[in-house]
Amino acid sequence: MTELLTDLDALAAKVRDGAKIALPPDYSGCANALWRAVIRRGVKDLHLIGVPVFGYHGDLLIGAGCVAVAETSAVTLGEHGLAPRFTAAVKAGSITVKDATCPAIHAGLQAAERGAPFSVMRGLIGSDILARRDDWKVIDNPFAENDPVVAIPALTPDLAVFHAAKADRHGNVWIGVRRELMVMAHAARDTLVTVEEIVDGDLMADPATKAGTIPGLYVTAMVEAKRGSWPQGLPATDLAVDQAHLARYAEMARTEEGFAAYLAEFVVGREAAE
Amino acid sequence: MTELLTDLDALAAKVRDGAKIALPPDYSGCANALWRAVIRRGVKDLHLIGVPVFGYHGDLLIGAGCVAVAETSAVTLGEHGLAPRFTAAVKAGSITVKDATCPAIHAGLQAAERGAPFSVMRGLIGSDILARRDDWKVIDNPFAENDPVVAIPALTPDLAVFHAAKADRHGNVWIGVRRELMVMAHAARDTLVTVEEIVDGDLMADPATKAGTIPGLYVTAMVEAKRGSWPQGLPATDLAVDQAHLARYAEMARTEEGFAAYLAEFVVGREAAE
Amino acid sequence: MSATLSSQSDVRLEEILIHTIAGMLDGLRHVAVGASSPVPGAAALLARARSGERTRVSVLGSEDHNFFTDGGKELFDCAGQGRIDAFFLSGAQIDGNANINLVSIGDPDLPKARFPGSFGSGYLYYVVPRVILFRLEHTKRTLVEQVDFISAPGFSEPNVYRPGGPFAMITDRCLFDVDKERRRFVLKSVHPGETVESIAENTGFDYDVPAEVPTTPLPDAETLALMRGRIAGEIAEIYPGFAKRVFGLEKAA
Amino acid sequence: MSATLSSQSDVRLEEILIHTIAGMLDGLRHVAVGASSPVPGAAALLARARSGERTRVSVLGSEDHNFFTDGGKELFDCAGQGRIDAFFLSGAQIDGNANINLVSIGDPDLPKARFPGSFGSGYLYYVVPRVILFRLEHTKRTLVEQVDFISAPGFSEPNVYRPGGPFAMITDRCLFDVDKERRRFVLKSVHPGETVESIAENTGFDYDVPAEVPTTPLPDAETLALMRGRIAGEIAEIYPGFAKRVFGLEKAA
Repeated sequence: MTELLTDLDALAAKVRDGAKIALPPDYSGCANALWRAVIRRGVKDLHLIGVPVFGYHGDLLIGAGCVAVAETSAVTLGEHGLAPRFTAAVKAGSITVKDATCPAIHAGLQAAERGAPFSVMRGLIGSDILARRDDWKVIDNPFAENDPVVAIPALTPDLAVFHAAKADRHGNVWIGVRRELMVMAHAARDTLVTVEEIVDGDLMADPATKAGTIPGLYVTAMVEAKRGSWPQGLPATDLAVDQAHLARYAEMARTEEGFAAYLAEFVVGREAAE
Repeated sequence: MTELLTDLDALAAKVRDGAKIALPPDYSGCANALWRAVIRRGVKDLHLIGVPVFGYHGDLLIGAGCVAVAETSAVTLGEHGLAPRFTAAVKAGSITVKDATCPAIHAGLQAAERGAPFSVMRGLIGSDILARRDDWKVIDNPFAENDPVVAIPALTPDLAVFHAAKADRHGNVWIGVRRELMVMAHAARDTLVTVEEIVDGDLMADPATKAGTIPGLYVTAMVEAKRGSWPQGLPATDLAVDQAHLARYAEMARTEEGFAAYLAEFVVGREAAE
Repeated sequence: MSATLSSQSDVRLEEILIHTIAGMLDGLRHVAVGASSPVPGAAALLARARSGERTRVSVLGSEDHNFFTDGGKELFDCAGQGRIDAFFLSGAQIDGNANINLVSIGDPDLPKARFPGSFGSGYLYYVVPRVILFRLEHTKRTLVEQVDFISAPGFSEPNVYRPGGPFAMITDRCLFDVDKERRRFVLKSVHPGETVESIAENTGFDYDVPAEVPTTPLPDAETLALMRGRIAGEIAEIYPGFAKRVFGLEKAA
Repeated sequence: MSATLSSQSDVRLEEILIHTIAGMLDGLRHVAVGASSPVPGAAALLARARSGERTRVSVLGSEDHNFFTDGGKELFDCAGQGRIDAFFLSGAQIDGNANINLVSIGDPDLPKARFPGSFGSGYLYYVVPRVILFRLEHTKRTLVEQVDFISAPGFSEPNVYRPGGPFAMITDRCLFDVDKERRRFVLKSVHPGETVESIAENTGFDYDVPAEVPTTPLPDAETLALMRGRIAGEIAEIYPGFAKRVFGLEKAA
């Protein structure tokens, strides 16, 4: 049974110190209002997993000191350039980066989704990505001679966390084509969702809607959060990316002082509004 | 570019002798009109893959002498009982059965979908399913001590073949929640589709429809075939299973003579209508 | 099996089976039911009703009671994730080691009898914690010393990943517990009309018999009312023939 | 790079690059373009236009030019299936063995510079038949003897599954071919204004130089018209800034 909450902070309270958390990429559904609440709580030592990359939300969490490990194929603000707090943290050695390549993240999540101990994948051999991942192994393809292949262990997040356009009171969440959110929810132990709107009725009743819906079976808890992905947009809605704000973030977050001012204004300062 | 055909026989001509073909289960989208055309062509030596099981359509193909190999987790007519032509062929030794268990078929198709040489899965160890599959291997989980796991090689059909409710002229095919059809299309070299209706416009333009759509990228050729799944139904449409016909099939197909009469009446005899 | 049990009130055998199975499902989060399983399906729906809807029930092949949106693989993925607490398996043959055979009798290459196939048993039997075996024809032909084909073994070597396995076996004659340590069935109760002796006469494998073997309890009046009312209606959506035969005729009588 | 090439008509360097890349894509079934790749994106759209729409183009991160419906994994699955014929990769550093570095300079644990990360390169470089490397800052700082971090190697041992790999490398100064046998870059042509010597002065790795090295051809009038008309419009949907800078200003001039 999905827990329907009425308070963003109650959902944020479910993000515990040290949790391993699957994060969608910027163009999917980022639960930014929730992350602001999490930062206000002062959560520590998160292990972020970019599915397969992350951007603004992860950079914000890193800058706010919430993150111990970033496991991802990339961290970027896209056209706004390098993720400044990630870059600074890596150079300072204050976070551990587990560099990956996109399909390796997907392979690990899919192994968890399938209940398999690992997935194998092509590529990677001879790269420093592989050389630096002692949690990955090269094994022999048993169906061929002298054919090494990389085994990626099941990647089971404690939490999948994202924002979506709509959900119903049964906990069913509509995500459209953003199926990485579904793989995340299947793979994770628990899934926390913020949504633009909790609608009446049953999203599973209409075959068109059902096709893009994560069943409530996988959704632990949920809260309505209007414009919850801001400053990111939300696919299949009219919520566009607030490019001006991201540009401002990229500028302010270049320095620790600027980032502190950003937090004060846009994270701590937004508490009353959220 | 998806080839849009106007003639069922032109699509049937793409089913070559010896092809390895992924078939959906009865409750998904069975391309029965196409299979009737294939039987009329006299195709031989097909290797059927049940995804993960098959029913009426496969039994019909087996009875008509089109099949050399049945690789599947089960063959059944559901509430109409055992599949009579499958049962007879197995007892006569006239087809080879590669028994599987449902998630092993999915695992093999997913490996093909991912371009991975194999998938690993739990279960199976100690079963006669595994004992009789020398194309599967038991390997060691490299992430644990003394932990055997079954490796299922990528299962790459020559063809995925199914019936769907609608498609557009770009070759995009709407399948709703019947995602096994999407995995089949991704995994197969070519995909042949019959549809109730080819609609105007672009199924990818509406986010709700897009979420349940296989992109034309994976669809080799397509033809409109009204009631193309008869006597099976079609999910998310008002086409219901013709239970009376299936009961009649189950009865007639109990004997070779009865099956021959069935073919004459409902396969050869329907040519003009299809 | 469709007649009422002569020596008892008006309770049907199916109702006893449904009640008994439901008792093994109470409190679970998620019960999945395979195709062609009306008795387990009704039991799962009964457990759901009694849970105040906290127990989820997924019925394969049903459009109404199927909450999956990721295609045919999702049931198995879901089980692999540990999100399915109970499932039901049957077998053309079941043996004393809880091995099940859904494939064939005789040489599998040229069998005397061929059944549909193993379906998901070669996986689900390993990963679902409570697999309830059911075989509604309890004879020496079906409950055998050794199955001709192992679709899925009852027990596994210690190094085989096996969080799941047999939890109990219910037949039209009795209920067996499973002693996982000793890898044996244990006679738990006999259905009304059966005796310890009648079970022995009709079972092809060895099993343990405790000193006291009670009769399988009947559902109480409240449970019967729930079963014959709401559950009958729900199961009718999936198995109309079964609902009519077991509940509909009963209600008309 | 935004100025027109002084000694040539009014053709811009970007237009030469787009034309050159498109020439390597003609006739392909499916070209995918990653994020932040306006020049390759325009080249792919040009190849598509010239193919009569037979060449499919998938642009990641674009809602309009993205035909995937299976989430973030589908691009990689599609490539693994052999359905993507060409892709583009860049690198903060690229070396003479065609290794690319998208991660860091110096010790990766305490780097002097850190870049976003390897994205899909650790897979796509192995499986896509025509990977076209592009680096629009051709200096000894970027084209180095040995990269500090191998996001993906240019070449692999014979036992490594590798249907894909580098097909060519284009920079703001020249075009390199790839000699797969000898595992070396070969100077194919120099862009207008560059010479064999200017390339040597600005390249940090060894490569082969044929006796004759032509100048990279300019697009003809028809191609230029197509690029500045239809393609400019299409690319503007994805990269409005780029379209304005390269094509918009040009048209206004």
